[in-house]
Amino acid sequence: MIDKRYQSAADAVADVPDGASVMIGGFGEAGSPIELIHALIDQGARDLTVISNNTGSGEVGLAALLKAGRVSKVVCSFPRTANSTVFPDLYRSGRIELELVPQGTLAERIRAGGAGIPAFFTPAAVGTPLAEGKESREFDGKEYLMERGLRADFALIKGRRADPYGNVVYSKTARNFGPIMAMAARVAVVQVNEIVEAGMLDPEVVVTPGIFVSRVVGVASPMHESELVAAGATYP
Amino acid sequence: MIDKRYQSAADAVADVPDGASVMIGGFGEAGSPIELIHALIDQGARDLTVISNNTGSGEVGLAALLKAGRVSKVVCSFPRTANSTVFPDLYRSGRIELELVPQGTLAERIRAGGAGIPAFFTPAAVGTPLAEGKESREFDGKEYLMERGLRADFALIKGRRADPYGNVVYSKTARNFGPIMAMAARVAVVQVNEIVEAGMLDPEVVVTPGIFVSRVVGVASPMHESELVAAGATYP
Amino acid sequence: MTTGEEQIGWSRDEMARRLALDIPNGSYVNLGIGIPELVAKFVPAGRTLIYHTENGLLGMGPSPAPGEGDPELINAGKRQVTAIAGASYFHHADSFAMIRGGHIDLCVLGAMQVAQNGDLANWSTGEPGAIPAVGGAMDLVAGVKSVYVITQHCTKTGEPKLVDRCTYPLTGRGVINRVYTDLAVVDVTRDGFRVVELAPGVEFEYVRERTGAPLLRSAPLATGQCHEHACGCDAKRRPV
Amino acid sequence: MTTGEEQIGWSRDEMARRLALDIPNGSYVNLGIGIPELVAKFVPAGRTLIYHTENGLLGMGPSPAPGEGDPELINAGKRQVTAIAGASYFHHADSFAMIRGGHIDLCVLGAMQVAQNGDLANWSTGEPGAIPAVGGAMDLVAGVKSVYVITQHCTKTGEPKLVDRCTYPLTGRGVINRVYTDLAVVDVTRDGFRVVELAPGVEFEYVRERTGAPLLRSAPLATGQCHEHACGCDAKRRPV
Repeated sequence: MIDKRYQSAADAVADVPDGASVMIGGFGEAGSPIELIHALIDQGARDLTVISNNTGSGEVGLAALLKAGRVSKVVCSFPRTANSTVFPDLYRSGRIELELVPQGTLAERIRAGGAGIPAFFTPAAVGTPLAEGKESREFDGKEYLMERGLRADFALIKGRRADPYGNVVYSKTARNFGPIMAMAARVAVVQVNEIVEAGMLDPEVVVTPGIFVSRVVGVASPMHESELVAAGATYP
Repeated sequence: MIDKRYQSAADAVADVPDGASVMIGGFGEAGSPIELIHALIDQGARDLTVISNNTGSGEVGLAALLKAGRVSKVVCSFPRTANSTVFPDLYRSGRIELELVPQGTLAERIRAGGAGIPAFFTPAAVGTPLAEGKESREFDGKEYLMERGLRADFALIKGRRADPYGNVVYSKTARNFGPIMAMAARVAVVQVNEIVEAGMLDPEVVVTPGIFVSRVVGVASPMHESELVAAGATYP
Repeated sequence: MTTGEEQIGWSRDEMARRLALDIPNGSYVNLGIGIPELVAKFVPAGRTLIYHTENGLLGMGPSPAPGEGDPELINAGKRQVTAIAGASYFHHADSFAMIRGGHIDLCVLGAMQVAQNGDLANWSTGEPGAIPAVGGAMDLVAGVKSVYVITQHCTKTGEPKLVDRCTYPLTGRGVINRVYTDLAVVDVTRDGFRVVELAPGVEFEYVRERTGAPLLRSAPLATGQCHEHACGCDAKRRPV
Repeated sequence: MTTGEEQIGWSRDEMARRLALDIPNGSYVNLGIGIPELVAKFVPAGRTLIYHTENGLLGMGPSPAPGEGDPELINAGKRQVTAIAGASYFHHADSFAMIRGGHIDLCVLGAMQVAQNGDLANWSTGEPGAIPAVGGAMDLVAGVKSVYVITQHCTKTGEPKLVDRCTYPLTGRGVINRVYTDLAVVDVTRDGFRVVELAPGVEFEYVRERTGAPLLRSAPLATGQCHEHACGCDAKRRPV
């Protein structure tokens, strides 16, 4: 039998060590695995490198992880959001490092990392400040930058449904970075609203095949960041 | 309204010019768009470059296109099959050019072409004869080859169902090269067993979003290569 | 601000309406956050555009009815949206494959500066202490077939946004095809900015004074309301 | 051929059974065409392996019952197969992302030659006039975590397949971890070939004479039937 189910979010992130690199899914609140992030806060790992498209809002979820001082560096395309004060404060006071990456380059670097591609060329950011220090090269008369594949020790991802083999389907635009982060992480942890039996997910519609997933946790009614922020919630 | 439906396979390939590059889906017979290939034979375009994983079997479908003398070059990973004599004969007599590409490199080159990636690095084929003439480079102590993205003028693809927007779902392992060839071709032509109304395909399960598809043709009961070959069929 | 200048030229809605006229039926379009989003409201009857939002949806529909939104169905501006019949969801790498691979026909963006060589600056003032955030703008301008800017012709303090050379950090180099402002429609050509249309009541000289780079005029140079046809059609346009 | 030598050592089924013992529960496995396919028949009870076939299926099941096959559900050898509960289909780029990205635990391949440095030749004799065809072998050996070869120890004409240096065109450089032959299980180590187990009744010298490169012996060197445990377990193995 193959059974990747974990009893709780706490169990599923128990072995994240200090200094780990952690990809965290989500685009804004859609797909943000709040329960896994909160479990990571409880767990206490620090000096983390977080790879995520945003830096969270309010003082819950990803912003709470930052606020708790657990993150030394973020790799990110848009670390500025309405209701976001945690990252700006940390950044301005020099307490966090930022590697700013164009969103499509970030996605492709993650996909490349997961696909065993160590480097690729992209036209994005040519001629901009984000090209500084990067190798550039011409193909067919057009200039491109070389970008490196990106991998991580862990990925925290929110899906909709999974089976014990780790097959995952997502919900609408909450899919975003989940499938590629699952590919690029040594240990991909996925929280889903519902865990179903093997065979209940049509093989034609599985988005993330189980081979990319190490751990599955059921979170029947996940929290939504915007509601928490509107309610003034903080974590812990 | 957006309506990418074409009345017939003949209509859908009517404008393929001599000298065109044509990606043809399929892995063996699974996903081989026989009706579109036969329409292309009828249409008469020659001096084609065909990009396809195999070279067909018997004297139907892809093998028939080769046999008709329409193809000057194939880009291919495995041009040798049981019941395959057409390509071997052409190749041995010097009447067709072969660019042999490892299967995963072929897939990734096509995906890169469709994704606007002009080049990438892969570990496949390092130290082998297929590395000859290719740029190699070390990343993190391991050697890789640089491979170029691959695009084509047309792609002929077999799906299971599509809607007028060009959204496509496939059948089992007939999916294979279809989704990436749709991305990499200027004009992707997809034959499907069934065309359904917009809205009948769940947005969560669409495999090829309509943006990658130019033309959709209904072929309710597509032929299977193995049955044709077993029956000794030839085309035309 | 309620200066006299605001009375002149197109309103934001009119700018969006003017731009919408130029998008052919069946186009795949990515609309940036802000004024660009208005364009969707003004697509002429009989045309269907398919909206792409880079966070993983093709076939984005309008905002949901109150109370019917889903926090997991949002656009790139992180606002709740809907999906049309015929939509599809996909992950971020596939979404930017659409962008980078040249599959999106048109992207409409806001701008801080556009240079006469097509350079765009729209993501950072470069000020120390600012939180740098780029999102998908650099990928969009590098990959989408046509990139239009929609923006006020000048900043709130009256500085030209169409400039000789961008002083802000670039988003992309030579990427802008056309600019729609409150005063004019301006093509970015090999020879620099060329006015292809003036807003009603706006004179060429008026625009030139408010442009930070040489401004060419098109012949025929059109003005006014005559846009029942799609982009490229000169019917009923009067030369200035 | 019915020479005396064929009586010695493991049959093809026994080679496959021996290899199957070494695959841990839960492994993701890609089996090449031919002898490697036999491995699936001999997985010990209580272990579940997930089979990947590079043409786009994870969770490949056994052959279909007669008359129940689907020409669109095939394996990399283009034979009809089935899909288990918990399977998934995907396109070729995703399939080789699994391979190249190091997600597949084990690949089992046939071989024409394996060199003592782990080089593999299994796709071409390099003869003029042969139709070159490589398929996915180069991607598999470059990407999969462990690559095992299963093969007769010698060719039909008695030439060693384990060699000092491959004379046929390479499939990959330094990629093979272990070889299962009819005579022995041989690890490819930094020091070259090392026998870790002999088939019943086969002596080390016998294997050495049929190997085209120096052959080290492991201590403890095991032989025989004692494999109720998984790989790495030395229980009940007797040193030679």
